[in-house]
Amino acid sequence: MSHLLTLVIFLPMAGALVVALLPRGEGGQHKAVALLTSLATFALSIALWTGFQPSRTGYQFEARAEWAKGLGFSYHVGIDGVALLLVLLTTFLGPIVVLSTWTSITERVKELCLALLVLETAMIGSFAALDLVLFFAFWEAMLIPMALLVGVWGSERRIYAAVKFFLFTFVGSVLMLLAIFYLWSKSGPERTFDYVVLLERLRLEPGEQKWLFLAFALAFAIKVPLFPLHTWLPDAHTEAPAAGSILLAGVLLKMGTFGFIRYAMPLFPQAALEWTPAVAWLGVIGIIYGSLMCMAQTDLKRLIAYSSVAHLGFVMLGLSALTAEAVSGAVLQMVNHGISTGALFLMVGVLYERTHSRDIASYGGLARVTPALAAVFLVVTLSSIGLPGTNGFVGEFLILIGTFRAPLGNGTLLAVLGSVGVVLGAVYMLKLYQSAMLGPVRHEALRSLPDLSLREWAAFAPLIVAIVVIGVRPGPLLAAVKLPVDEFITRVTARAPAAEPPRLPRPPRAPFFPRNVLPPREQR
Amino acid sequence: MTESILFYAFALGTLLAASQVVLRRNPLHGALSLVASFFFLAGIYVLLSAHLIAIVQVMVYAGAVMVLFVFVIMLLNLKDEELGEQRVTFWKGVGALAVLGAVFVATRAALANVYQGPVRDLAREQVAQGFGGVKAVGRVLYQHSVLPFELTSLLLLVAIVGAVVVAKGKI
Amino acid sequence: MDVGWLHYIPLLPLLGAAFCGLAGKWVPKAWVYAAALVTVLLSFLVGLVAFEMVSSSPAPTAQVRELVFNWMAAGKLSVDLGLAVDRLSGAMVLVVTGVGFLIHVYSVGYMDEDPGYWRFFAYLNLFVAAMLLLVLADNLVAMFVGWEGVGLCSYLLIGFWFDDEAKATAGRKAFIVNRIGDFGFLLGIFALFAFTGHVDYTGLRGANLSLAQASIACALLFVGAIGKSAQLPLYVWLPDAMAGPTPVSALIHAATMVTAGVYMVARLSFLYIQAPGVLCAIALVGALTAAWAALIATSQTDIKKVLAYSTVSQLGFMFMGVGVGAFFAGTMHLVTHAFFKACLFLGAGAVIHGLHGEQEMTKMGGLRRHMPRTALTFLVATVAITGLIPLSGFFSKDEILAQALHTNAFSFLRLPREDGPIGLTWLGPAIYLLGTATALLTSFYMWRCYLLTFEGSYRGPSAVTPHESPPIMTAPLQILAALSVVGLVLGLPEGFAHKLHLEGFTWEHFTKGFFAVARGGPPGQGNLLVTYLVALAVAWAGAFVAWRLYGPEAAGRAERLAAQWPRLRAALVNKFYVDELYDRAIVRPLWALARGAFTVVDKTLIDNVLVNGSAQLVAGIGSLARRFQNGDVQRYAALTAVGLLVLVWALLKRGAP
Amino acid sequence: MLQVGPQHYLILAALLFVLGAIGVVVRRNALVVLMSIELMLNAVNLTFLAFSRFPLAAQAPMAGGFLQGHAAVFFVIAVAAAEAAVGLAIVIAVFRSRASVNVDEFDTLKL
Repeated sequence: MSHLLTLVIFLPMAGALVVALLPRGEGGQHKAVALLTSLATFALSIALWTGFQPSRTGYQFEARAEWAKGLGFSYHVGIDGVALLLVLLTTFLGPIVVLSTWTSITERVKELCLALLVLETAMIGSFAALDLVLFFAFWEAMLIPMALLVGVWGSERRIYAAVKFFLFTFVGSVLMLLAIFYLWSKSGPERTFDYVVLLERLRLEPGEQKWLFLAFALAFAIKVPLFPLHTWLPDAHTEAPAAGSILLAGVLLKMGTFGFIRYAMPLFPQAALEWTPAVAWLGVIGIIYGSLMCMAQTDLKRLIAYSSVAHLGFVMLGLSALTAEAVSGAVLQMVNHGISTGALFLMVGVLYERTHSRDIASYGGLARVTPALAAVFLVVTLSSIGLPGTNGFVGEFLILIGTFRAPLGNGTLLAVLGSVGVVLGAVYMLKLYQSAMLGPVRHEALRSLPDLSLREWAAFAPLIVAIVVIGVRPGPLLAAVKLPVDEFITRVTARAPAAEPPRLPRPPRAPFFPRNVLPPREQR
Repeated sequence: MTESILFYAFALGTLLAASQVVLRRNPLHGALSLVASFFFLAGIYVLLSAHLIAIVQVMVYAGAVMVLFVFVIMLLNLKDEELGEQRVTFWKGVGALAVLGAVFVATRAALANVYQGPVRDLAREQVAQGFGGVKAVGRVLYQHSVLPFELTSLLLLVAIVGAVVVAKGKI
Repeated sequence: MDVGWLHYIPLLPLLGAAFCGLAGKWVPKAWVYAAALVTVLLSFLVGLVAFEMVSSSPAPTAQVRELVFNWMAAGKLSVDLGLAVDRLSGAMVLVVTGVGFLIHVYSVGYMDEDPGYWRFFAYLNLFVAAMLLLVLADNLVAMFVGWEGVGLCSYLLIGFWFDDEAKATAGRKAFIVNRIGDFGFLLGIFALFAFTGHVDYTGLRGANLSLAQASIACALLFVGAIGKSAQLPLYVWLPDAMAGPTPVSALIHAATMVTAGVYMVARLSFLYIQAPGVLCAIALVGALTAAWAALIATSQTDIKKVLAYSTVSQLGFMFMGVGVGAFFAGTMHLVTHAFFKACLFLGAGAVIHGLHGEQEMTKMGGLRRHMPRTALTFLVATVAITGLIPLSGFFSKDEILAQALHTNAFSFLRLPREDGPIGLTWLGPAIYLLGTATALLTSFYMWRCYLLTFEGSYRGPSAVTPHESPPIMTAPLQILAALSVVGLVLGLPEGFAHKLHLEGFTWEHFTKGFFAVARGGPPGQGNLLVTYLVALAVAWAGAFVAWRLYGPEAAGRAERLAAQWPRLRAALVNKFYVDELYDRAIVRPLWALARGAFTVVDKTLIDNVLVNGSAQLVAGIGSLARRFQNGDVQRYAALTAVGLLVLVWALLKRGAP
Repeated sequence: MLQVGPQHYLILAALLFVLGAIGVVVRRNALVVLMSIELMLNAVNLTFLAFSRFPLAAQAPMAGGFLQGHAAVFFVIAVAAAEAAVGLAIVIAVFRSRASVNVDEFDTLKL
């Protein structure tokens, strides 16, 4: 029994308490506390990484405390490799998010810091929870600070966006709650919400599985977001302040994909197996459709928001391919997307703070004025389009290569279509980069823009380091997720009929190469 | 026999006075009728051997609360035209009928399934223990309901503060 | 043989790039130059050691290997970052670092006045590093890293002067067209992994592929080569890529990066011979591209555009070579082409430099007198590429053509026909004919280019006085010109080389046993003399026509000729309108589709109808319910009473629960 | 009929309650509404006391016996006093701003 994980979860909450006790007003004390807390949380979470044993199955750093025994739920936390990576991602982004607000937000600073810290606790808690009630509590707890971030510190249409975000997410989670109660009622004589126990005990009919899976999947699919449930995302991102966007894209969207890999699919394997083709197709549609949407945007943040739809489409495709390569790639891609899209939103925040415009046409030629900013933007852009050597490539590559050989019906076709997204990604991101950074300086006002400040460097530097390091040495991350991924696949495909060998497209017109005229293959 | 006569007299008085409360246009008349009604009710309470309650009824209700009402009525000093005419709208009619109906239905059901068993008269049985007297009720209050009793003090405090805050124009 | 120092070959230029890029702005100029040049030179030396080790080994497939680290492992997939030097990659390393070094030296002179020189050298060094990774990789995924890495550098360098919107666009176009090719390459890797479970060359060599599997994988990989090596139909980015500084055009868009496709096919020769149909397609694509680009090159007036189309055309020759199963011929042409095309580009750069940025050949002429050293080297390189007298280009190109004429690679292929299948044995000679015709065109347009630039009288504005470049720029030119001459040794015919005791230096001998042999068997023996004579005749004919039309005594013959076929002329000048076609057929519809889908599907259908529609439905129901919520307390009380009545009645009717 | 039993008291309470409730529903004057509420509360008190004297159950459900009814009445009176105080304060406050005590004119809290 280790308290480390509990400490990591609740340290931000403790910071929030300190912030709450501080007097209101200017002076940076709130942000300083928030920054220090999030830094400390990150430092602690490093201990999670070093203490984690990739070769051990099951959950590590488990902690359990009675909460409501009669009702069957308890405080039960623990992480496997997948959750570990996402917890690290969250704590990693924490200080960066605080830094991003440093000068851009000056109103209601105390409340802002409170919201950020509470949100961090809720996010880490959601990844670490091993009890469905606990998970749901953390899950819902994320909703409020996030909606506040959008609704209070957002731009013009913030209320609409916040309400839309809230309603979308809430509709899904209500269904999930019902499904959780149903699971509880089926959990045997001593009813329990404990995930580990449920996983062992549950014996569900295919019909039940189907509906429960759909209830869970809807909640998570909205969060991912899968096409066509994605329209809250551009609105929320466009209106949210940079900090909100970073967290939203960086961590909250992962909640959806994490939900699939942790809950929706392992709990209801048969239904999952039945529905994965549909999910995979939605993922592919998301990739291509999201890319097309990006091409049509004129608003900087909206474009990046749609690119999230495309990237998360990759993740969903990988998860539903159910091969070790693809699922590992999907998990890695969750982290990657958090880093590169987080960096993109940070970049947009930096630009917005300078010009107060999100219109792409109002930029141009910034590489001449602010070379460092342009260089950083380039690295982030390249990561987003998955250039080899950056983190984006490893994830997308593994997903696609795994999907290509996936046993599910149209794996090859799906991989081909998904690869189209790789091309389209380059199309819209480079177009964006050119419009914003290259060409002549389009407006005189742009000439006086300052380059990156030291604080902004401090926010970008870790992201860039992460982009390159994960791109070059993804090995340790992949090793950490190996066991949970294998377990996930065995569980979901366990009762499946034996996997067919990958189907080949038919050779083009047989008579073209008559076999009998081929000379014997030479020995090499 | 005496009890019956007294009961019917008090009941009649109560109902008459109560109906005046509802029917009288002038709230001051209503308030005074209510005081009368409370006095009659106190009589009924005595018939039920609730001596303490009867006293409290007179002192607190007819005394304190109704004085408050009368004060407010006089404070507002409503003119006749300010009272406005009494309109009986559709919804009011519906509401009144519904109230009547509900109580009628409930009462009829209660009377239809009249309780057949023996009716105990606790006032007779417990005369020795001082049924309804200060001592007996006090014992119940302080021995078995002491927490609600203390909370009542809190409630009253809150009501005082609340009343002051609400009624005072500016704080 | 496993060693621990191979990774220095790509790492050194990478470090140079990091230094130039991160610190270059602040440190003295000389440091930047030193860092950029020394790292490439050191890398060359390390490469030389490795090359010496493999070439001195008697086994043709000997390798020097290093496993740097395991890059990623998941499921069945395990990708190592492994490097291997063998005879092919060793030679490529030397070409890349050697020519790269010369071009670095040249750039010191060329980019000296540009304020972004440090950025330039950072990109250039990064390019060399990526290219070396591409060459050295011992598996497809690592190769893909270099493959896209060079694409990135190409993007950065084409758009080096990014203030110019057109140049930035050209860079983007290059990257995206390359990505389309890479799409095929990626799918090729996926397919090979799905079929064999391997992505490394060793594993693939031992894998057992069916004909269909091999064909699919090879065809997909070749799509990547089409993109990178600018073949039909994806060649359009290369001419635009001339927007970059000229040393870039020389290094990336002539000598090294664009030949990556040829290199890849040659490296995977063991795979490609299993897919004879794909080889056939490669040869055809190569031949058609060669002819197509040569035609366009005849009418361009921008000196760099001429050279760009010439590069496309020469790349076509290389693919022709590997397509007919003569992998050694294709790669040999790759090497010699690197020498003379780099020399040509750098010469063009010197001309442009000397004319203060003028690129139009119509405003040049007579430059031989002003810049004699440049003119001489350009002349040597032109002779080499056209084969007027047997220099390096003559032998390597002619080797390809001879191999095509006698190839057996297609001898067993059949085309289905109603009246029985017909063989494809005529394909080799047909490609030979097409190639020879292209050689004629090559000779014509290159001599036209030379004559317009260096001969005749100066036609530019008098304000500009052409001047010779500094020695730091002419020295690389001279070295490259010398290499173009010496390179002929590589292609000497076997018997002749034997007599001269140069056998050990010929490419054919060097790579004997290295490349896989086409399934139809090695090419038949023909009379070399005939093909040589034909080639010579063709070269002289082209040169003669060019002389007649564009020589000092041409007196406007070219214009008169052009006036006779105005349509053809316009089509050639406008590059057959391919860019316009792509724009109308692909680019604009795609963007229109994006915008249309956004307005119709996303905004209207999903957001307005589904999302806001459901919200409005709820609001509508709410406004109905709101009628009861009019703020009248007494109505609430009345309704409560009604509710009470119903409740009491119902409870009494049914009995209490 | 002449023997007064629990049902007589209950019927009286019911009638009183009806009167009060009708007053609440029908009268516009907020003060009268408040007074009607007092009537209803007293009707309830009456039932408490009636059942306290004539219990139907053999055993009192709560500790303290059937006299708990008296305690309940005591509390009701306390609540009624509090309610009257706050209610009247509200009436005064509203009268200040609206110059009216008619409940049907107070509808700004609607949706």
